[in-house]
Amino acid sequence: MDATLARDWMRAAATAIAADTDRLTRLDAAIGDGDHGVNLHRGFTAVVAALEKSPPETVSEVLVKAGTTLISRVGGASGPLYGSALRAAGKALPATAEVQPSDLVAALHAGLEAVRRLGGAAPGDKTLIDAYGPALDAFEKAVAGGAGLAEAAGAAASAAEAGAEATVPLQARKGRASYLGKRSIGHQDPGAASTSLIFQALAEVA
Amino acid sequence: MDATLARDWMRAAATAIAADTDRLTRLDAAIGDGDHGVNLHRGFTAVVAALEKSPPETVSEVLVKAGTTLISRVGGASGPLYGSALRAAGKALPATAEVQPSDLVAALHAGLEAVRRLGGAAPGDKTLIDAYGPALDAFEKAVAGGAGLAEAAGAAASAAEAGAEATVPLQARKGRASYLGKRSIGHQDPGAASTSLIFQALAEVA
Amino acid sequence: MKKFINDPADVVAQALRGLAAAHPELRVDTEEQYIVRADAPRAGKVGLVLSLIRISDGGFVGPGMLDAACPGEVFTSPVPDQILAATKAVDGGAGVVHIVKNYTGDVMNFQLAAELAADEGISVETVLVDDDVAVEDSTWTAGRRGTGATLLVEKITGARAEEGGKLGEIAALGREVNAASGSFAYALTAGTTPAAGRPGFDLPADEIEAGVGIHGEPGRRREKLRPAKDLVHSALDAILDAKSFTGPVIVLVNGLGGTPLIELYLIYGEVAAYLGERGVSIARQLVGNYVTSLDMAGMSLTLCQATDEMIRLWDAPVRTPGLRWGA
Amino acid sequence: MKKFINDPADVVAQALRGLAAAHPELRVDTEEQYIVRADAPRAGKVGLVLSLIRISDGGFVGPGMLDAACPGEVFTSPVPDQILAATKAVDGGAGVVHIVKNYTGDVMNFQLAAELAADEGISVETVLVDDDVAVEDSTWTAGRRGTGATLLVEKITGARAEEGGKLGEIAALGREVNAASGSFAYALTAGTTPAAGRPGFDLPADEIEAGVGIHGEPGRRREKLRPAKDLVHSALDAILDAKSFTGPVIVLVNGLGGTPLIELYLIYGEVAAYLGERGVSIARQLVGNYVTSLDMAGMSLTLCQATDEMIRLWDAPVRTPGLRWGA
Ligand SMILES: Nc1ncnc2c1ncn2[C@@H]1O[C@H](COP(=O)(O)OP(=O)(O)O)[C@@H](O)[C@H]1O
Ligand SMILES: Nc1ncnc2c1ncn2[C@@H]1O[C@H](COP(=O)(O)OP(=O)(O)O)[C@@H](O)[C@H]1O
Ligand SMILES: [Mg+2]
Ligand SMILES: [Mg+2]
Ligand SMILES: [Mg+2]
Ligand SMILES: [Mg+2]
Repeated sequence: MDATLARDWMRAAATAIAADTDRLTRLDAAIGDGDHGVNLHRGFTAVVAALEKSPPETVSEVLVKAGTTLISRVGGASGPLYGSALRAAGKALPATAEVQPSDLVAALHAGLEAVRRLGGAAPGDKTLIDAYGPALDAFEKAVAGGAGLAEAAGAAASAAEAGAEATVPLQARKGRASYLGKRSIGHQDPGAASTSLIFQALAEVA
Repeated sequence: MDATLARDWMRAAATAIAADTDRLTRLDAAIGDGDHGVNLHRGFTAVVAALEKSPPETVSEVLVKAGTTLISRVGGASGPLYGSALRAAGKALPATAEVQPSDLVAALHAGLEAVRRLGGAAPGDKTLIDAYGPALDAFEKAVAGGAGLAEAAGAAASAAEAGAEATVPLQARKGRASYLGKRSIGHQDPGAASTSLIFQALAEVA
Repeated sequence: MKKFINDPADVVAQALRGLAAAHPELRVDTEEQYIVRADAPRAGKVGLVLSLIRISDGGFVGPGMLDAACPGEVFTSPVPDQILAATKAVDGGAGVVHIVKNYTGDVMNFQLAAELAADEGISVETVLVDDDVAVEDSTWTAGRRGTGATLLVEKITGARAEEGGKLGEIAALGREVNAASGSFAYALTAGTTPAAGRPGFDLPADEIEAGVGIHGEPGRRREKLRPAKDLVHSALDAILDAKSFTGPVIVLVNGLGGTPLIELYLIYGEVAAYLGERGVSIARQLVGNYVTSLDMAGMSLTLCQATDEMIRLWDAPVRTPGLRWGA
Repeated sequence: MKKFINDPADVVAQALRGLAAAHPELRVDTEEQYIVRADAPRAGKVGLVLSLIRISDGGFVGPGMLDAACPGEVFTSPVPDQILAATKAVDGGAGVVHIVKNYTGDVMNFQLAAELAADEGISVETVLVDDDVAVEDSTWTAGRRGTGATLLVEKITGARAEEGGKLGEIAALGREVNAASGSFAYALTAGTTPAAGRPGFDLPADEIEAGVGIHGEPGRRREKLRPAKDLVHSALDAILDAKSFTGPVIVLVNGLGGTPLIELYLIYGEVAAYLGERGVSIARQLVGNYVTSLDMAGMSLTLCQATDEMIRLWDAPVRTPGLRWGA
């Protein structure tokens, strides 16, 4: 992956989120406060603008800039979480023009770690982690098996989607949905849904 | 008419208004503030209670007491108007146990006069006067033609109802409905409708 | 209908009991249904009594504003007995001013009460408030309604009465404030009275009522919903057409009960900008849900072309549940 | 959706412009989106910054209460940049207290901002408000939400900061007030965010949400509508079960934005009666729409078991658009 591809990824993520803003917001209205789609749409629109204004030269810088932009433009729970994940992932990458799939495995681990540190959620708490975790596992396994970026990203996207769907029967233990207690059961977690979109975007451009 | 019949009249009016509270309120919601049925229901319930508590001996006293009660319990436009009408009518009657239809003609005139003095409305302004006026005319004509109370009251009731219906195409020039301008056209005036109920109540008991 | 009530027939009385409990500095007569300052009557002070048909107005009783208010049933003017009782409760020998919003029912009930008060030797002056420019003031109507300007009349005359102004002067000042005021209101939704149990009118999802009053009645006309900026311009145009104000004005951006502050502040931003464009200077402003119509989502704009004296009295201390500053 | 707005994407910024115009005694940075007292920073005074996601909270900035507030987008916590900018604007060298309602987003954004402020040499203490007893405080949830008690924390710590209280003391006092407070809320209708354009949830005509927060989210459970008296009893039972208050308490009867005062006063009447029955004495009370959730028709009850010192500070002068007395 080079900086251009990383920028394409962010752009594709922005496009996917723009198309699904309403769905994400509806998911959040059911068990949260109904702003998740709007939050991420605002954030990724800003990310694309920031990356276009002064295009970074390395994947690392692309992800750090994307994360910083999300932190300073989104607010809510998703801003710091997605922002910190992208920043941590970027910082974990070498400052080279090109990065390898194995570098990305390490970067994605750093991102997940940042989310867990900041939000304190565990797998099964019905958060974006429940899509992120399986996606990372699948990506890692594919890379370990010798797959290229495209193939690994495809595996991650499928796993993320399955993970997001698997949040439906869970009871939320973190974030706003946890206030609903048992009533959170039966709805997909909006953050898991948007995480799935972001991995799908990677699979698309890879 | 004696005091007992006068009390029966007020009771019958209360019953009719209770049954039509919702209709009167709906009429008032269309071109006013939606309280006319509730207002008169509260008022006539109090009238019946007051007359039962210490039953007056003369028709005059019945009507004065009914009017006073309406004034002190209803509020809004209809309280002072109906209250003053009944008080004026009662005061215009002789203090005898029995009063004649011709006495009632004079009393009803005094009542209408009180409404006009207080509210300043003219016929055709889309107010209760548009039912009261025709009812009084019919009552007077019948009495002049030698009719008894029952017959005259029946004529008054029909005229009141026709008068109330004839308010539908009028544009209101007095009361709350006048704020609507042309939008008041096409709706029956709630006060005219309740006046018609009161004359019908007289025809019932007479 | 969903409301926090117990029995639709008993809402006003129960709310008054709550008001009494919440505000020991007021005296609430739950029998006769009126609210007075705990220190009423004050010898030599002109008393101010408001015709009031919403509990929130009870919020304007206290030092520097009203001496008493008497709520009728919801959207129904109070009865003469009530008004008389309140008038007697606040008369300190210097007479009483009745502040009456121009509605047929209010006018008639206060007139009867004033006659009864006169019989008991109390001097009563009446200030009729009729600021709503949505209604044409002609023989075709019951005249303009009293709306947002009521608050201005109450505040300004209340301050002067506190200073010791005499009966005739207070009444003249009240009439002056009223004449110098104009208002216009829009409703997004109808309010629901407890007794009726359903909204006063139905309004499609993209339509609003223009020129409404404060008793849940429909307006002069139905319009398509437009951006707040447009509505503000139309409302201010209507006021400035009817009354040729040049400023300084006191501005009231008022919610009708169900309008969140975020919208009222947004509206005030548009008001300030447009008055600037039209060359009308702003002396003072107040933004909030003050002169309300139950849970109606709506807003009214009121402008008052203020003299220096009015501004001085507007700034004077006031201590009531609904309006308080300097005390 | 019917609202008095121009563009759903631009509501907060435009409302802030209106707030700035209406309150020249505040300074509004429309670029960074924060509101500060015009006299900030005051040398030697501890600054109080609120995580705020509703413009109406901007109403609590001023002498005796908050030094700054920073609104995020509607129902979204502010971003660290904004919070940092506000923190810098109010730091007079004595440090800054962040009053943070306990929501994942608020907590994380404030945490990031506090780290940035520390990098710039500003001492920041955080007071987390989590008074909503509807939420079980367990590992099964994100912890109790911050709701009505926020106003009490702001008022009481704000008064002490005005008197010259030191950073650690103010933070400890804020935590003490929070620990001494409990709240419970009911919603009759869902609010509508401008961005979403439709109500957050659908509620049948005879049902309500029990245990809601202040961001339009559904509650712990759906219930049939009951008389106000019953709802008040259930809410107070929930608070008194969670926190064993005996009084004296400060009571807040708070509307969620679309609830008329007549209902809030009726509710207060029931609250006063029931606390009397349960032997809990009332020291102070406040009734109105203060800690709101856009146009949601709903109400929350907050009790705070108050010390003499808290009551003294509650009574101290405050001069903000939303709360004002003694000044
Ligand atoms: N503690 C947490 N750890 C990980 N993810 C979380 C946590 N809390 C919330 N989230 C994620 O954030 C999403 C909500 O984001 P968003 O709606 O933008 O923020 P907010 O809840 O502040 O309105 C949830 O669907 C969930 O996936
Ligand atoms: N000036 C008036 N003269 C005669 N009748 C009037 C006048 N104003 C109003 N009314 C009558 O009163 C009725 C309304 O009564 P009601 O709804 O009880 O009072 P309010 O208008 O104060 O709510 C109208 O339908 C009309 O018939
Ligand atoms: Mg959300
Ligand atoms: Mg009516
Ligand atoms: Mg009425
Ligand atoms: Mg949010």
